Amino acid sequence: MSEEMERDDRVFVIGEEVGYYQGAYKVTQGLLERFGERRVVDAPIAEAGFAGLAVGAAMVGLRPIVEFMTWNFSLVAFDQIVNNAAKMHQMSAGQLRVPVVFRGPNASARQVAAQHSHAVEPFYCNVPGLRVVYPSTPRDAKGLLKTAIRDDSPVVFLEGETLYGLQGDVPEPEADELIPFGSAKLVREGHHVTVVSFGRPMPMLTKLADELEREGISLELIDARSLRPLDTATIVASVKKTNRCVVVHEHWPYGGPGAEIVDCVQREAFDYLDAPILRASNLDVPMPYALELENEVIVGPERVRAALRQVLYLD
Amino acid sequence: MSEEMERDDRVFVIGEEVGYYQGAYKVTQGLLERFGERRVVDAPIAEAGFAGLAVGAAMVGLRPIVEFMTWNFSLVAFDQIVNNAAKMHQMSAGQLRVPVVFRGPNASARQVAAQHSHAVEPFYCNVPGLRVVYPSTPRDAKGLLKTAIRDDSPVVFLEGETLYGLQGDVPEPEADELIPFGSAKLVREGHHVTVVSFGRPMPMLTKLADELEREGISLELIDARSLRPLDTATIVASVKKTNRCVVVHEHWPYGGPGAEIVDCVQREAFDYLDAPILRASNLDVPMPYALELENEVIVGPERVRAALRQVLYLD
Amino acid sequence: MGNSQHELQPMYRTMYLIRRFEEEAARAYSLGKIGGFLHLYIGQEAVAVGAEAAIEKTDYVITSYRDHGVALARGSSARSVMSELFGKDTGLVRGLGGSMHLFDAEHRVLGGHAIVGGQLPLAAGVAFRARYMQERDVTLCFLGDGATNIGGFHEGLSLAGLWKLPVVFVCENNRYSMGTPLNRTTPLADLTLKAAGYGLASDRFDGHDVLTVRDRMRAAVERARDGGGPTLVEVLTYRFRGHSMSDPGKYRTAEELEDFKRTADPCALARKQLLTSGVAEELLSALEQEVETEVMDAVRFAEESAPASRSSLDAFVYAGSSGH
Amino acid sequence: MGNSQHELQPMYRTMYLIRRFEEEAARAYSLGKIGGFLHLYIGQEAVAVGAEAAIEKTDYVITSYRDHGVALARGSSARSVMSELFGKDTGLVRGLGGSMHLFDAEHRVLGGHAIVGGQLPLAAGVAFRARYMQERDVTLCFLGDGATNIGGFHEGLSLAGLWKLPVVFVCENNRYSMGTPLNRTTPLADLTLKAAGYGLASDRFDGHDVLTVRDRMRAAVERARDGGGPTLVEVLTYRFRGHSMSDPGKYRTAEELEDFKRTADPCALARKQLLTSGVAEELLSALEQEVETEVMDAVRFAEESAPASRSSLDAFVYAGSSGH
Ligand SMILES: Cc1ncc(C[n+]2csc(CCOP(=O)(O)OP(=O)(O)O)c2C)c(N)n1
Ligand SMILES: Cc1ncc(C[n+]2csc(CCOP(=O)(O)OP(=O)(O)O)c2C)c(N)n1
Ligand SMILES: [Mg+2]
Ligand SMILES: [Mg+2]
Repeated sequence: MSEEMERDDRVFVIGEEVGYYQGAYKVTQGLLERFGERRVVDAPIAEAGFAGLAVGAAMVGLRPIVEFMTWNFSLVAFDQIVNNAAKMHQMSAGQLRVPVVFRGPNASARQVAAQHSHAVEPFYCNVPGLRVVYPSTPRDAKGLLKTAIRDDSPVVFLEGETLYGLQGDVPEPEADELIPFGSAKLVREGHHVTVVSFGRPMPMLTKLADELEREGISLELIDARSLRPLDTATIVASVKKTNRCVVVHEHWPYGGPGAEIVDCVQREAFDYLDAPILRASNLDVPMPYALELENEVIVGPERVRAALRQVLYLD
Repeated sequence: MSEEMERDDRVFVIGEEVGYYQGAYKVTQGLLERFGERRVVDAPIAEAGFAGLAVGAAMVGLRPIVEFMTWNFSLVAFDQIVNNAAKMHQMSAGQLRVPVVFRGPNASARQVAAQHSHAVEPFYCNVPGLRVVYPSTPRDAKGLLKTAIRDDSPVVFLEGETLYGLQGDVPEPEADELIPFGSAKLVREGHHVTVVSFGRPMPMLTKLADELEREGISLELIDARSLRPLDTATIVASVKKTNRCVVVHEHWPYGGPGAEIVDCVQREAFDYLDAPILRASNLDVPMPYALELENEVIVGPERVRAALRQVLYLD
Repeated sequence: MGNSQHELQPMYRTMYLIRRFEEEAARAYSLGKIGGFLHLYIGQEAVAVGAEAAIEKTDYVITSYRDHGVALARGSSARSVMSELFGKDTGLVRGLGGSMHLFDAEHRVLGGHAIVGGQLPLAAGVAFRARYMQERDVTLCFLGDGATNIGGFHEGLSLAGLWKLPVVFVCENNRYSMGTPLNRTTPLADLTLKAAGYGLASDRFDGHDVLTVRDRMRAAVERARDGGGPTLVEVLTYRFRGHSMSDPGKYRTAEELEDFKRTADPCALARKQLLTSGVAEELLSALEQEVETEVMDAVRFAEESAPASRSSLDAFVYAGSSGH
Repeated sequence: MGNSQHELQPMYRTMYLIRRFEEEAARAYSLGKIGGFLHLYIGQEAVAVGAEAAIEKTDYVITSYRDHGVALARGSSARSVMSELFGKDTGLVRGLGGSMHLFDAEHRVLGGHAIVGGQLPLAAGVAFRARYMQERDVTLCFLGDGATNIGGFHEGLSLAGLWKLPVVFVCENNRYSMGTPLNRTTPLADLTLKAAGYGLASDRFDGHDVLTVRDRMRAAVERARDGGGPTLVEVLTYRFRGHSMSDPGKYRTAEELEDFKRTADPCALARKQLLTSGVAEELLSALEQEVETEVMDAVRFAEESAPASRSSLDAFVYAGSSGH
């Protein structure tokens, strides 16, 4: 973020506790000292207000980054995102642009219960006019964030709260590495089955792939990372090779990118499929508080294993 | 509605212009005279406020019917529906119930442009705790509405604005006909291909089926009508018979019940499918105002025909 | 002829243009040439026109779906607005938006918004930009009386008040939100009682006389421009037509309507003032004839224009990348 | 011993119970026995307890995530609340809700809500029911100072004011919303300036003395009960701990905190009053010992209780049908 703020004076950050508090999850740490109150704006608790304010500012040339303390709180700003951010360019027949990045942590932060554990990608992926990305590594996060900030359309940028801790290789500022929207990442080659996922489950899946390797099962692992647009070519090519596919996601099972990926694979790789495409996802219930129950709800390696065994006809 | 209000004093209607104005689309015509201001409540423009008020009233025993003048305006009340209505029963571990029916016209009302033409089912179907129904005939509307009003969970009741004009057979009050959630309707038997749809496209599909019949193509037509829960058994049984499936819907293509139905069919009828499942839907753009463009965007018989020809390998 | 009469004449012309433009739009609507919703501004012309006279061309204006008057007052051409209503490619937004979504970047008309209250946070954002860039542009944000109960109103005013943004919120109190009279949507008789809750200045006045509107608006606009913060202005007005074309208007009496038409028609009032101040009847007739020609030309232009283009469907969904 | 002292003693007991309960909860949190967010009420005890003394058992209370104090004041058992924090099956909501979602229908505690401002429209609805049924129950709705900028606040107050619903909105102004002091979230020094914008009565007072809270709250509650409409009450208070357990609290000075602790600790104040009025030190110690036992019993009970049950996962997603 700070590289982009350095580069372009029109870029500013607005959200709750992004300034003096240094960010509820410390993502904006140090920004206030560096860029001052003009460009690092602590907002009152009024998500619809400051999301709409950002859209308005973008309509006349600024490039706001809106931090939702978590994506849960975007639901009170839903109309501003869906009706104003996503549609202003179309409604004005291209006269106005809305280069806003909405970002913040998505999905359960562990034990914060029903109202604080939403995976919001099914809501926003449905809406034309929005881009939706959900990186799973620091490098991808940086490259996609740069692309998002420079894009002239509104971007929904989902961050995995439990991924903040991840250390990882990040390109130097000079590298100015941009990752384009609509490009999935082949994380690991394999030949028995394709696993497609995005965001938080990725580290778990990498580990699982290692384990399964030792058990003689070879996973091809794809990180979709850009959900709208979706890189269907990379996914379909892989399934054409492995002939089997499991989609893993943390959002609720009904619809969303999970179902969209299935739809696209069965359509474009129909003749190559040796088994139905299965999904391993969170359970279809509001998130409970108790740790054991939450662990039960969030998709974990056991549920993925079960799906894999089924598509490999090992049961 | 009036039958249920007669039956149960706890049932009341709240929304904009539902009383003195007799409803923006006249759905609540005559209710005010019959039940008075106590039970037919004109609300100011504050959807989050009156949706939340209804949830609160339901928590302590009333049974509100909330009319959104159109479902577009539910987006400003999104948090109240998703976080409060849907989750209160779970968060209170069953101590509280939220028997609220949220109802109103859904999808384009013709030429009302981008902010007034949402098909909202992808948003609400994703959320456990909600039921979502979308009837396409007056009889279904009545039977499902009665079920919805008597159900102790919140129900999202979608009405096709352009279907209000439909005349149709409706059971007499004495019949007290209830249609259970989770039951799809086999509208028409056929053997070449199964077409699954819901809500507004249904009359168009019935007409199309007639035409295709004459051309020698036999459609099996299913009205899903209850989207959450979805009657997968009826759909899958049909596809097992016809071996082909096209899903038709007016919501945007990404995700939603359209993709969910595809996911479920490919999973449960995999070995029976002779072609990939295709979808015919609205285009993936915000709704334009101009009539010709709107007609282009909304799914019509041509797009369905094209999908059918493809799954029947007629091209 | 006094100075203010000199200024009144073009204002009268614009009000009369709005009036005649909308009468023709209403006619086209009943002929099926315009679809969807059509919310007329007839009766409220003095508000948009008076407000326009109080700001600079470089200031910004944003409003609700009841936006024809505002766009015409700002300077959008009758042709481009009428074509938009007809859903033509020559329309302000190429037939994509229709009546409710007029945008004209050149004239700094930022919509045309159809979700009640949705434009208020946007307006705060437009004003935020002026502060950010240390420019002196003011933003005018129009809203209806019915919009004062919704969250967008509250959050827009809260942020504007907190950061003293250069914006004026103009609440056009036409006494009804759709079919509901004000006394059934709020317990307040005076909507500016809300201003103190946001630390905003306020003003409240009758909006049938365009010069009054201009003068009172000027105070609020200059306060905003000089860093004095936002103002909530309540303008008392009345719409002579239904909420939209599909509204039979049964919720108000014929007497009430006739009363307002007789005593508070902003066009008639301005015309009378001009005559009283010595402007010749012939001059006004000539001006009205000019407007007549302009409006009929707009209708013809709209009718003859090419329909909205298929290519507009996808062209404006995403804006691409120009941020570097 | 005066009458009010007679009443003060049980109130002191409850405040002290909340205090000790939360100190133990904080300890358990640092030991990893409680997860998620834990927002402590320490420093604000007089508000919930004074308010409780002003209402009937049959009245309703609804609040935000900072809800332990309210639940305990209402009469929820320390055991069931502590078990909930521990995520146990014996918890108030069977381990499904945790700290932020305490519900106790028996004691008419209607949550425990984690979306800022979300509970205000709910509260209007609970009050709406009383009016609908012509019953005399009053609803108390607690909210933070930071919640006054969000749409839910506005819409909740608008509806309550319009329909004169029997609800009292109690804004606990603890001077911070998370890390942001009040003067950076609103230009107002006095939040009750907002009341007039909704046609609401208002009151504003210091909330460290539990008897003051009770007496001032009584006026608002009786007004609501007697059909006089809702009140916006601003209670000035202070939280002695961070926003939640994960908040280091760097945004305020040690002096400020110490000052409040020294001069405005509601437990210490009430204790002093009791002593001054002649209650024996031994009596207070005995009472405190009783509380100690109750809290430690609650911790033990929570520790020993069975974990949340797998069957609770699906059991409460849908309620089934009983509407006939
Ligand atoms: C959030 C939302 N709810 C409902 C509507 C439907 N609606 C359109 S205009 C209107 C009345 C608005 O009244 P007011 O604000 O007084 O403006 P006026 O039409 O009188 O100019 C309503 C209810 C809407 N567009 N948006
Ligand atoms: C809509 C929404 N936005 C943001 C948050 C995150 N959040 C939780 S508490 C809080 C501060 C609330 O402050 P205040 O209302 O003063 O209550 P207090 O915590 O001081 O009791 C914030 C920003 C939230 N829960 N909901
Ligand atoms: Mg109005
Ligand atoms: Mg606070």
